[in-house]
Amino acid sequence: MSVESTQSKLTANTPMPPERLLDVKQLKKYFPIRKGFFKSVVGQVRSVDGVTFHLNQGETLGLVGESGCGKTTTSRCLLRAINPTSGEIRYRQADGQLVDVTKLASDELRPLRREMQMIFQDPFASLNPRMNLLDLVGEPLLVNGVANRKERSDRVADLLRLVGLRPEYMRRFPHAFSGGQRQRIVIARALALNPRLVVADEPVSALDVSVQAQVLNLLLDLQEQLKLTYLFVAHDLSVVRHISDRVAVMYVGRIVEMSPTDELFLAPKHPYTAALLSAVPVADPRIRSKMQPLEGDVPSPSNPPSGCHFHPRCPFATELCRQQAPDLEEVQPNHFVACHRQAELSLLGVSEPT
Amino acid sequence: MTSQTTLSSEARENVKDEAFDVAPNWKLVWWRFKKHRLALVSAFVLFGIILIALFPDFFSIQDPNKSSARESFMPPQGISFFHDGSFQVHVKPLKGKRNPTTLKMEWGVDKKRILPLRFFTSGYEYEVFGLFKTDLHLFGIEKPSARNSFHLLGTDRLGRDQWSRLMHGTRVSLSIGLVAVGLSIFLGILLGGISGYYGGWPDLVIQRLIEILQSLPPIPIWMALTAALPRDWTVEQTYFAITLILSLLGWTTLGREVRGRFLSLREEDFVMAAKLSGCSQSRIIFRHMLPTFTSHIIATSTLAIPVMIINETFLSFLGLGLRPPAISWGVLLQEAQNLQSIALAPWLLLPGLAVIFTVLALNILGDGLRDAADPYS
Amino acid sequence: MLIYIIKRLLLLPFLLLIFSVIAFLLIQAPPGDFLTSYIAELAASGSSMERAQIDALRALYGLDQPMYLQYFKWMGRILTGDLGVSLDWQRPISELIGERMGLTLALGLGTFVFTWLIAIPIGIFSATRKYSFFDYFFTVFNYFGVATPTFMTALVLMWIAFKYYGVSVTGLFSAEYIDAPWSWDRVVDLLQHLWLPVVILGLDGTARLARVMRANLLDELKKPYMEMARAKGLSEWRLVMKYPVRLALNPLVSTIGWYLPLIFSGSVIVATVMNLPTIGPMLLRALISQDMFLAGTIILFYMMLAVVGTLISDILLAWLDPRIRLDEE
Amino acid sequence: MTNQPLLEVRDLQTVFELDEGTVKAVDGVSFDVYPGRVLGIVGESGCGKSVTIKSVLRLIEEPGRIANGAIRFRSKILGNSSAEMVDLVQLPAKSAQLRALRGNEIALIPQEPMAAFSPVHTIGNQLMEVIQLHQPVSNEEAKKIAVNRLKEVGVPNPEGAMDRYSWELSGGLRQRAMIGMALTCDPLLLIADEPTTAIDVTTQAQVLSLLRKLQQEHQTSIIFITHDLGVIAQLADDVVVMYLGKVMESGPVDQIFHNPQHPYTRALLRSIPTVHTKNRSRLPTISGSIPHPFQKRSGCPFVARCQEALPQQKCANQAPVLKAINEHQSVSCFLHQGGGNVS
Repeated sequence: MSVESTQSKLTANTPMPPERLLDVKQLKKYFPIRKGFFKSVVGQVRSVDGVTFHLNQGETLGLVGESGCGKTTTSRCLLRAINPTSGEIRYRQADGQLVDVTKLASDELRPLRREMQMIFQDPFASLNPRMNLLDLVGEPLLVNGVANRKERSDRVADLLRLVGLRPEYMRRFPHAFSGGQRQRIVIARALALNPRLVVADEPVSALDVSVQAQVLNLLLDLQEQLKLTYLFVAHDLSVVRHISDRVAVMYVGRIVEMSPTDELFLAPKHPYTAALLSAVPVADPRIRSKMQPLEGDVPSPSNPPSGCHFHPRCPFATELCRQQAPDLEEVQPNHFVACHRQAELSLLGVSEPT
Repeated sequence: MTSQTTLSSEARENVKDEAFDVAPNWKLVWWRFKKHRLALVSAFVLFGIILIALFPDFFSIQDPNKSSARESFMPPQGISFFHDGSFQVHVKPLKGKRNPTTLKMEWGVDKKRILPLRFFTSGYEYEVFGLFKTDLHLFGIEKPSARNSFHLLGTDRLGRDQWSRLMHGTRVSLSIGLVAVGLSIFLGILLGGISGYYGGWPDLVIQRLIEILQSLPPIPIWMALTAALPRDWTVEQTYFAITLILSLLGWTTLGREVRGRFLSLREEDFVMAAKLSGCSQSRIIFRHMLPTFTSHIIATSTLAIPVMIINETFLSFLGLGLRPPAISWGVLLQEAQNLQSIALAPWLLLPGLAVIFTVLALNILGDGLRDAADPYS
Repeated sequence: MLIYIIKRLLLLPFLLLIFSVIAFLLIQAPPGDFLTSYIAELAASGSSMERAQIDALRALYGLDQPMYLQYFKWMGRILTGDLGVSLDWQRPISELIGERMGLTLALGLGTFVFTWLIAIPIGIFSATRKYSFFDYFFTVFNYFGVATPTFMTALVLMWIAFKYYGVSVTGLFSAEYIDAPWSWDRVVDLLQHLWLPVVILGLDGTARLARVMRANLLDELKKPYMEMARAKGLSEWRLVMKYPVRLALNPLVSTIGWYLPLIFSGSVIVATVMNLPTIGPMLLRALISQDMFLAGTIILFYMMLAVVGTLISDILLAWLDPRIRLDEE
Repeated sequence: MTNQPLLEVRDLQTVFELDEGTVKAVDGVSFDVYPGRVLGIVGESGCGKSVTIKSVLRLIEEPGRIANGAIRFRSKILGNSSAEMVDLVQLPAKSAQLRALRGNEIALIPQEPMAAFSPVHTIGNQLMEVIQLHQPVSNEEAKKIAVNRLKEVGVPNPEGAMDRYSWELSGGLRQRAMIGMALTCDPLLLIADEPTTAIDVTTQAQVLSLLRKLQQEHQTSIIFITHDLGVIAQLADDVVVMYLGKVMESGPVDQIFHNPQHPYTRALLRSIPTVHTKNRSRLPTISGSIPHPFQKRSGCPFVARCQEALPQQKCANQAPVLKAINEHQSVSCFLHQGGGNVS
């Protein structure tokens, strides 16, 4: 490996605040649209279109947005489950060294895989049905060098206990478990290698409501116990409010607002955030919202509107919004908004917690 | 019912919960397959056919190539079980008389005598896989001769024993099916796998290749290719050339299927999870991806074997495939190619029944396997 | 729709190019050049050819030139409509094929229509009355249909006809009409002969098609739009015919592409057994006598049928299924 | 409510005869739907809410069947007088009477409009089909009605939309078109089967406000099925809470949310996160998971997870029945059946 390339991967020379674990800058992921006999590229789906955010050590960042906004693609780019088109993902390794995840070759990713793990949305699809719990939870151990079978099964037993499952279940196959239990298995597998960062992609949205709370509590407990950092991807604002320290809101491939959770829910500064909040049906018949929903639909990322992507649905849009995309700016400490008119608007959030 | 309960509903019936909970995939498949009675019967029948294919000489009555002009076109002899009111398995000998006007042999039953049928009797000597020699046969009569002859399915033009030829044809026809499908599987998994797993330009090339091969009319191409085989090739050479030719067009279906599976599996969460756990590419392919569709490949292959068998039969029947002295079902049926031969000796069509029943059994088995193949669907 | 058809048509020359190369390679496949083997064959049978005639043929096919030049020569002649002369028959190939083309098409199309007319209703009936007696009956019938090689059916039927009715059901014409000019009586005679091969070939296809139709329809019957249609108050029969049958037909239509050419090429064997004056037996004879240019031309003809069949099914499918039509545009 | 109910479901039992035995998907469910009111049925997966409404529509297919109970509907076309109710269970499943009812007096809004529209027929074709099935109108008139309905449900360019296919429309528009189709014949009862589960939250808000608007304009009765308590709170007048095939509690929406009586309702309300939840707090949970529907059980279906189960295994051995505890509210729990009210 040449000296230059090493330097470009180790971006230690540019400063990153010490509390930061991850710094994402201008992340882009375009998917080509192919058509015809020779599968020529006829367009691009701009699934993630210049996303910038950061994660502090030990916190939970909630990433919310509606389907197709690019939140899942973003989360998969972080782990290099898919390769981003461009951008920078700087990560502080356990040894303190900074690496740019986007520039690592696939064999250089392996040590990083131990530090970053993922929890998937559908616990039925993310467990190989042909492997029992020992093999499933033990696989990360096996492929990362824990060859001793006894050692492995001890560790798997510990992990199962940690997520609230009985170690005796080790020989069972996933089909013996309910959705909630399966999600616990997925969590146990993600924790097998003592990761520092866990990306959770809608981990409770496939679960029954009476089971959701169990898994959310488990995630909170584990974070405290193991000092984990979470990127929590979700479409359900209630869940995000419950679990996140900070929240980033995405719309058509871009982050429109990012701030500490309570600030975002109580005093949103982007019209889309406000609209999203007002659209959530409140579980109280005495607070029947007037429900003046947004007009229109979420635009397609293959053909997004000009300027601010939200302008066709925004009640406050001006000519400027139509022509120029606003930058994500820090308007208050830790509160980032991408809106030309954020200073003049005063938007309604949700009421105080009861 | 929801998706997680369908599996249970299939498998929970006979099994205690605990056994079900720890049941690996093949057990779930077996539990499901077991319920398909007809497929079970087919598997049993096929087992018998495979035994014949493995030891054709053991099941034969006489040397399949032994011809005798005096025994030409003898009709099948049935097996009787009672003689003079007592149980004795025997056959009735035939007596030939030449018709003075047509000069054809006419065969009638010689009512005076019986020929007792012996089991595990000794007959002509043969070699088993080149390992040892024996003369043991499943059944036969003692001291066969022109006067005392036994032909269960009659004889052909050259007076060769149809039954023994059928037994030997089974070996060739079945193995052609198996080898050709084996080659197809190899090509299909290799090319389909490359195409589906790696994508990009290899995928593009392979896909176009599959499309072009699939739009070729198979029978004329096979005919042209087999007709191009040199006449002086040995039986073995022709045999392998034909399996190669059959699988050349046959792998595309499987290739497509494998490609589709890889494509969809690539997007599966559990494959991504394996990748993120740090699994190597080969581990992902062989531990996670291939096992999820091996049962499908087995089912599809089982359904592909009969197609190959029928195609070989077609080609040999037309005189383009295997040629005598090779014996296959198609070669046997070639004797019955025109109306004159059938009118004279309708029993020459009997090898066709072997084709039908084998294909039938393979199809039913394949369907049963396919239905049972995916307990997680 | 028009754009879609034009797009498909633009692919045609490309496919034909590939197929002509394949056909040419098949012509070249037998060891030695065909002329040499032909001369050897003639010599073996005692006759011989004039030196000048041999040289003329050599020059015509460019046999002493490199392979690609031979191909261009062949293609050049085909594109100008000159298909060459069959060595075996000593007649122009275009004449030979032309004579048999009509009957080949009649047999193929007849079989196709017969298959669809029988198979689709059986498929619908079996699927809507799943596990009924008829369903089982047709399932068994279909299994046997698939398992029985067509020539077996043909041979057995011929034998039965001969043994019990004393008739020989071969050929497409009675003796007195074989060389007669076309007349009404000749057509009637043709139809009297044609139905049996159509039924034999059709039964094979029917078994396959009915199975596919049944499976497709069963899939469609489970779809949520069925429940919606019932919730609208549609009667069962009407809704089955309007929605699932319509959708189950789509995948079948896409099979026309390979089924149509399969009928033509698949009829080779039955036509040989039944001694029908179609192109199939001519191909067999050409292949056996190594009359390779005739064989190559026939194979090219079959490939053209495949291309046309695919084109027809693509267009039909686009017409039937708006998803395909609109996606491609 | 002095009004007479439009629909009375009494002791409905729908069972599925499977290889391993009979599954009681709906096990003795009773509720009423009143004219002009919205009844919300809420429950988690496997609670039998979908099977309940399929039973009402008589769309249960083999191996399922309605084993017991009555579904009495005050039909205008089938009943002889306004006081008479027709028991739908008594009508043959494929009868013309039922067909005349479906799509006409009782209409369905399905969960996934994408799957419920045929992909090869235009929206217009499918809309006009319902109209002409139930009304003797010409093609032009049917088309006019259909266009008007599409306009009413807020489909932009309704004439153009008639010639489009369902997959050409966005999720929100598809569901609007579905609602338009359900309303074409001015049904007395609209059955909505989780109509917003498959769509995004801003679109869900559009659909919900549309439904609310239409419901008020037409005074249609609605049965609304969902697992989302928020949606129920926003839309329903009355609520039925189901768990494993049984009704746990039913009553006016305000009572259910602010004075829940059944331990399951109470636990459920406590355990769901809302946008008002305190940030990063532990939620009270319901322990365990929903039992497998094949599991044989006696007693209250919730007993294994219930924190308030009575001592001496009473709840485990005996099944409580749904009983009215006041004028509107009914509960199926022994806590309320000794007369002693625990709160």
